Amino acid sequence: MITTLFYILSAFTLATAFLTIFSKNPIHSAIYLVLCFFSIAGHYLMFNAQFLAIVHIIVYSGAIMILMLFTIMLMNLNKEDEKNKTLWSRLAAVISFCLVALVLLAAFIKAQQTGYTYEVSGEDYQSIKVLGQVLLNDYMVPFEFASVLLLVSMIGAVLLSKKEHINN
Amino acid sequence: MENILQEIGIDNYIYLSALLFCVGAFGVLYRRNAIVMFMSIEIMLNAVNLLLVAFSTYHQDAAGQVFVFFSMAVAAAEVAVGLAILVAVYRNISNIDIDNLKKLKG
Amino acid sequence: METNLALLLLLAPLAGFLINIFAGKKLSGNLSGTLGSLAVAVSFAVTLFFFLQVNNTGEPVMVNLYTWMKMVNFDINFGFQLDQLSLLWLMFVTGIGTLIHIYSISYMHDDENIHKFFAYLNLFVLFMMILVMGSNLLIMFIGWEGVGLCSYLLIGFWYKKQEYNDAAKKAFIMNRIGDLGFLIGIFIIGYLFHSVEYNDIRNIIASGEADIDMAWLGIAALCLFIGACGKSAQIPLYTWLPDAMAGPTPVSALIHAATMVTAGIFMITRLNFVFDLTPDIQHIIAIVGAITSLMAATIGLAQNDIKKVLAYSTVSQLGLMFMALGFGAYEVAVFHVITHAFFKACLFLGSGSVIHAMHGEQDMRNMGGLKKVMGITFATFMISTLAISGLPPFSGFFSKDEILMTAFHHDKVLWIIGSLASIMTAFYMFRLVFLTFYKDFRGTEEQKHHLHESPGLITFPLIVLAILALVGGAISLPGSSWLNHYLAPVIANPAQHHALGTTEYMLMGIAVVGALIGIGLAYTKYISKAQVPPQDSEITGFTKVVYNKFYVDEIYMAVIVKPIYAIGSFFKNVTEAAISGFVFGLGRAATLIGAQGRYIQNGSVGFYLLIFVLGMCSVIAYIFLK
Amino acid sequence: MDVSFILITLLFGAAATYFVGDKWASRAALIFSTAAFAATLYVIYRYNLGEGVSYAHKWISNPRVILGFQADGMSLSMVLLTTALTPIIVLTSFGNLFPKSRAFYALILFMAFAMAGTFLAVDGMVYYIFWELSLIPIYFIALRWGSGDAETRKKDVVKFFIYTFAGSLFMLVAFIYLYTKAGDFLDIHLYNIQLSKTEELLIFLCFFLAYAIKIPVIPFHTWQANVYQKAPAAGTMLLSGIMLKMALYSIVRWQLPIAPNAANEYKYFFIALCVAGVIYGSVLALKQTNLKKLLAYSSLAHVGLIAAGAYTLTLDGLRGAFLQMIAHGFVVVGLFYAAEIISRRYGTEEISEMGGIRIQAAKFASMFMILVMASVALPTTFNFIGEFELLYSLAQANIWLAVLGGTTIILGAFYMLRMFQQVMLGDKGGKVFADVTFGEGFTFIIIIAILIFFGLYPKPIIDFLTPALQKVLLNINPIN
Amino acid sequence: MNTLIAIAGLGIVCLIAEIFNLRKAIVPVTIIGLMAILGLTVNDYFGLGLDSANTERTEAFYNNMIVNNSYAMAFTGLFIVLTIFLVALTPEFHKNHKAKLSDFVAIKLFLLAGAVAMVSFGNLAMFFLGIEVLSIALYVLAASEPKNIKSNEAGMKYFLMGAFASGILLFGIALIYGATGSFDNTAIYAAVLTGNLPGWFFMGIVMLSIGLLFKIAAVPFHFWAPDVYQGSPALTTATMSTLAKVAAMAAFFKLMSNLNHTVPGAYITIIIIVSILSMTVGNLMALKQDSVKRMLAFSGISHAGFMLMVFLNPMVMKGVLLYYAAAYALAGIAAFAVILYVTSGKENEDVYQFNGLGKTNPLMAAVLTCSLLSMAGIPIFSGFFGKFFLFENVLENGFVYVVIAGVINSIISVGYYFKLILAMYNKDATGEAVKVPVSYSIVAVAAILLNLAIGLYPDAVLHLIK
Repeated sequence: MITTLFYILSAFTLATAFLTIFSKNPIHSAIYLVLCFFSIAGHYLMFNAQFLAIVHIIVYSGAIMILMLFTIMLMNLNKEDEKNKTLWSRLAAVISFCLVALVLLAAFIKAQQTGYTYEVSGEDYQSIKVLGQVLLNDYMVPFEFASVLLLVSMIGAVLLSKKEHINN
Repeated sequence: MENILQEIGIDNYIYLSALLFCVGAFGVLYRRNAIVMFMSIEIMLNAVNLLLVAFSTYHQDAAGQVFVFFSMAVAAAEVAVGLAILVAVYRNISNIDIDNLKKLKG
Repeated sequence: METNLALLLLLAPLAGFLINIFAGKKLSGNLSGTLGSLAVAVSFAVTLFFFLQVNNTGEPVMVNLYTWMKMVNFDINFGFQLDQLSLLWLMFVTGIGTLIHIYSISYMHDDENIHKFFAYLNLFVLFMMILVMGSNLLIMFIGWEGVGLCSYLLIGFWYKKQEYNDAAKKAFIMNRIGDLGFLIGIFIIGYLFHSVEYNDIRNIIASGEADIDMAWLGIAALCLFIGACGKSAQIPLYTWLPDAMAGPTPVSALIHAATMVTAGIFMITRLNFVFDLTPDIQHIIAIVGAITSLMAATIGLAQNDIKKVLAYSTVSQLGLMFMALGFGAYEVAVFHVITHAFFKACLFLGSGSVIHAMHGEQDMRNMGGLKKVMGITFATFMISTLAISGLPPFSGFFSKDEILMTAFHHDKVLWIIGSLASIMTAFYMFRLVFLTFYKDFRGTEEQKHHLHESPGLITFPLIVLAILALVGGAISLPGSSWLNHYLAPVIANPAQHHALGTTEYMLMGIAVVGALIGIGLAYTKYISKAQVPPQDSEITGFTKVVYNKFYVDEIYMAVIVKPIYAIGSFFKNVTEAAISGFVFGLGRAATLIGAQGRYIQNGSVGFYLLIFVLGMCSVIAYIFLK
Repeated sequence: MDVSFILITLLFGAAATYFVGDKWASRAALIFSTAAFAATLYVIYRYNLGEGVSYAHKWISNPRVILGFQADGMSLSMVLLTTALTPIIVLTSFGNLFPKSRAFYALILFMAFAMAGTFLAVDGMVYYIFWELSLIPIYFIALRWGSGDAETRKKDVVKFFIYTFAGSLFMLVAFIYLYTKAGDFLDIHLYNIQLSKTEELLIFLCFFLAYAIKIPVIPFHTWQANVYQKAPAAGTMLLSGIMLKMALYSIVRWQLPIAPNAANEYKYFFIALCVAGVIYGSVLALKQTNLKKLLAYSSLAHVGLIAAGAYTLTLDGLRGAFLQMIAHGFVVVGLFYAAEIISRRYGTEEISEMGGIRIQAAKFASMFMILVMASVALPTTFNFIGEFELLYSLAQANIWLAVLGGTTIILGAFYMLRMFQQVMLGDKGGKVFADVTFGEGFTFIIIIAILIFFGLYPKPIIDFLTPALQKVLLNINPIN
Repeated sequence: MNTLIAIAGLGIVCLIAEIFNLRKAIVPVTIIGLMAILGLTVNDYFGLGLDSANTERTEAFYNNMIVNNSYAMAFTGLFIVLTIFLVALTPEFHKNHKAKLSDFVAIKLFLLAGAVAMVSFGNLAMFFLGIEVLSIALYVLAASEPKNIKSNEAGMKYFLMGAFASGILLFGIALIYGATGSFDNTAIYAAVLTGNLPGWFFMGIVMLSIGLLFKIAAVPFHFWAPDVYQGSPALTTATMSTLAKVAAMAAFFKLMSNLNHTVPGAYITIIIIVSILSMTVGNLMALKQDSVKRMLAFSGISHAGFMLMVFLNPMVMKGVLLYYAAAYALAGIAAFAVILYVTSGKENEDVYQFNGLGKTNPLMAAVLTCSLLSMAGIPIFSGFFGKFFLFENVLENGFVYVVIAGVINSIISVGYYFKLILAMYNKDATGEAVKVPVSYSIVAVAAILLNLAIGLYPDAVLHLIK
């Protein structure tokens, strides 16, 4: 039952990802991408990582995708006016996609561990409480450092869009 | 609910992530619309996130999931900066077709 | 004392040279000439002192200054050896040198660079003395090259004319070919004997202890002979000498007749103990000498330039000397060197006197009848001519006869060649005399107007030399030779002296008759028939070939010089360009790759990412899927 | 006072020359270079007394590099050549009004510093550093103050730089490789390494590449003529008088003792190559129409002979090489100076446009003549001593090599006299040529005096060189 | 640890200063602050108490998130020095955008913080955040002239490709985590030592390497570099080619030497191939460039190839890497200071802009010459010693052909470095001489003197890392 669910969900994830890419209209792409994110959240739920799933939806679908959609709207890009790449480059993209997929999968299959057994220790490791403890104790420094990251991106975004007043 | 990895196995998740990652990469190669390329990169990052969560479960260790938060923060920051650049480009050339950005070459 | 005196011997001409070169401009021509002559005269006096001393004691004077060079096998001393041989040479180098210096004071006094002329002459005397005085081969080599340099400077003394410079250059370069041979010879000698000192070599050979590689010694002797060929103008390196007549006449007399050109004979005589060990090489020397003698004499038959005739006669006489050397008759060769120095110097100076009177005219076709105007010159010239033609009792008769006699005893063919050359010599010398001094004057009126006997400074040396040419034979009369006795200490194996028997007298007779035939022919042609050689354009047939010196110069030009230039052009235009092109080509190729590479960097992000992905693929594939 | 003092004098002199300004630069350079010369003489004096004048200081600990300068007969004689020629070269530049002369003279002194360091260095790395360092000043000297069209000059100078740099980088590799075996760069330690045959050959070739380009040996010589022609006279003198001696010195100092077996095994090949260079250079010199190029090719021939002598691996060859290096250094400086004077007055370097100088400038002609004669190794000039030993060493190796190498005395006379005739002799054309000034004459007199003095009495130099050469020879031919 | 906090704090101080209208004080305060931080770092370095008996001592902070050891401290010091120079160049360069000054300075400081995090991390999370801070700061700086289409393009290209590379890098980290179950360096290393790891681990290492190879612009992941270097404002190019490249290289080296116990031969083969390719492609492509920035980009690619050689003998090459990085970066700073001066107010950075610099401004020409000579590897400049140490260590491990390739490339590189020198000295000036801003000349001279100094005393830098 779970296996079937996994396959369906996986197929959905991949399909929406593909559709994101193949949609001519950026708006459609964005919507497919949201769907894709939702399916990934589904995966997280299957892992029983509820908190992460919710955060994922909030951050990606709620923040990042909205930002993108906003930009698309702002630029009035919701037209299917994108010229296709040349046939050669599209072909090259397809071929390289096949190649990368093949190589990666082959490598992973080769690296597959044989005869491993997965045992559940039953210990709690992904409740909000534990996550909070890990995040704010063990990973306190990166957590704080992430603020620097966000600060940089904030300053950066401002810097790039700030109106210039020459020599003020 | 018993742990999902007992049913499905970590390998399948790795394959899924790898495939999703490839799809993302493919998107970057295939499209010339910058914003769709951004989206493709997001797909790639999400593939990694999925993998991290899978491994987190595999090791029954919270660090993987914590790392996903950082990854999200990075994704958000990148998108913010990326879109700022995109807007700046759009202001100058009135479109976001990446193939129009070929001034620097040689 | 001896050291100081020996140094004085060298320093006197050196001082003359330095004064004339640095202060000569401020001195008057006569003064610098006097200084130059004095310098050589001092040397002559010192030489005389040493000569008398050595002649008395029989002990050579050795002067060793310092170690000059050090090789692994041997050291080279800067030392001098005043023995019988070198003193003999010094005697006539400084003696004739003094006379020619005196002669030059008058001969050159109009020249603006007269001080330089005397400087060079002094320098020449210096180097010539070093050449003969050196106690080893390297010191001889200093002199050897040094006289070459002076010869170069003096041939090209009138450097405004590029033909003269060509002649000078040619002389130097041809000499240098010989010098290379000499140098190689020195190397082998040094390697074989671990010394280049004459005495050491002689002792080693005399002791017979050393195990000497005869093959190498032969090569060494051959190389040394090549050196001698260059300096003494033997085939194939003789062509420079006739050209060297471009120099002022005193130079021709001193350098290219009396002294420098005999250096090769000196060297072989010096190393007689070496050459004695290599009979094959001696044979080669004899043959080369004979052929040179005949060939030069042949060419001399057809020359019209008064100095050219004398030049070819010099080559011819030198050939005879080499023939004697080849037979191991060193004393005979030396004897002829001495008598030749007297009469040839006299002849050259006489011709100089004529040229002086003719204001530079050298073509005999434009002379004639000078006997009446230039009595002294004619008389001295005539004596010398008789001497060179080998008529008794003139000195030339004795020396030449001894050579021919030696030849007769060794090799009849060479004797015939030598005799032929002698007959020709008599012919062309008298042709010269008849054309120049007899009959009527054939020059322009203006020349005729200026004809005069030369001043005393010119005639005095002529007279002295003529006397010497007359009586010089006395030093080695057949039967009782003072010279042979004198030279005995330096000659390891004295030549066999043939008692004066019927054969010998017959040979003398033949020689005299031969000379008379030659004179007779000349007389019939130029006095009785009063012929004058035709103008250049009218010369035809074999005469033309002879007149043009068998085209040897042209052949050398075509076979050696031109190919070298051609190779040079090839190197310059092809090889250099190719190598250079290759080196530049590497750079150009790199740049070209860079230029082509720019097309890959095409500015398209998609393409960049494609390469990125492919690169990643190949890395992963290489590491994980091989 | 040890050898480092010489280097310090030169380096400090370079700095001081730069800072005294254009007006005084030439004089400052003269003073400092003369001071360096005096210092060298004093160091040699002390060395002869048996006092220690070497200098060593730890520099880099890993890899071990020691800032060491060694004084022995070889190095000191070459330093003496350097410091003796530097004032002369400075003197020769007095007549030229260079723009930015302070930089020019500072570079000359700096170059002297680098070259002296190369000769003195006892540590392979220090040696290499000085070796490369000497390349930079000459590059700028040739580039900035050179003559002719800027574009072609640029091309030739850059070619020269890249070419020599390329060669020396291979030497660097060889040094590093040796270091990995020996553990430091000290020359004696490098001499004693045991190497396999292939290794030794490769190292020999690496060194050879560096030196062959610098000397130059055919076929690596194509940079030479153009650079000699286009560099300013002082640069040409530095290049031909001293810099190429660096390579010849290095053959004896580094290449041969480090790879003796390879040297012994392949010596005939290298001798033959060098001798081929002698003939090649001579024949090419015959066809040159440019005076400086002719001298460049003649230099090619001469140094070919020196290199051939060095590769004979005999004491005669090595000593001859050193003597000839010194002699050639002086002669070539003199000749290039003469060429420079001519081109300054006639405004051309084309031989065909010259002539009739002797008639107007007797002193100049005489001095030029003496230099020409020295160049063709007339006995009583220093060059003869060197050439004699060189040819003798070649004769020991093979008599035919001596004959072929000896053609230099014929061909040398040929092209030099031909040049002399065309440049100096003949009648005065329309052109006026002033005789040498006092300064010019003084410079020539110094050179000529040195050449003739040592030509007659080379003993001091021979005695000074021999022990050091014998020591090196022990490393080259252990059997002897 | 303190260093990182102080740097981040200094960045915030900058931003606050702008609010309080203390614009003039920003740069001096920053420079003084950075110097103080440098002092702090030096103090910390000596606080480690390294001596011959105690060479591997490390100090770990906050659950091993930040690890202070000699490697981290030494590189931190280098980064701070470079940042001081870069900050000192900032006000003059942005004199027309004074309002943005605080932003630029702050971004540079955060960039420095990222770089410091990249070398002193003890946990991959820190590393990842560090590299992202660095990257994002650079994206912003690359695009920091919004009206300039070239700057836009550079930013866009850099961002797209950088984000793509980040994805790969992150994928690698995820795989490593998957194989070892931890992000902590020591834990990972312990897991590696047990030996029984899934194949993912090494896949992770490889993908991480590819991500970092992209950052240091090694072939074939180098395509972004020339375009981005050329399009970015010159000061950003300077930052990228010095600080960013060196930081990425240092992080790369640290990662590989921390996480790997034994390196498989195939991996070394790849590194060798990439190294040789980078040197060759970089140098060959640089030969035919007109734009100086582009040329230096290719030169940087080739230097990345050189630096990759450190992996051939990682045990002893730490010091060499530091030395090479310092030599390269200092020469780069000096060169860029001159380039900033020459190209200010010009529309491009082509070589001809440098024509006649030797006459119009000898000092700047001399500095540029020296820095180029250093990059070309001519003694006595430190660039030579960097190459020398590299070659020495590589040869010691027997990779002769790598050294030969390096040597051949050094030869090629002379070709284009000298193109610039020739332009300065052998051509006539096109424009009139412009006065050199004081800050430029100070930075240029100071950087080249530092370069020379470490050339004269290589030991001083070489043995900082124990």
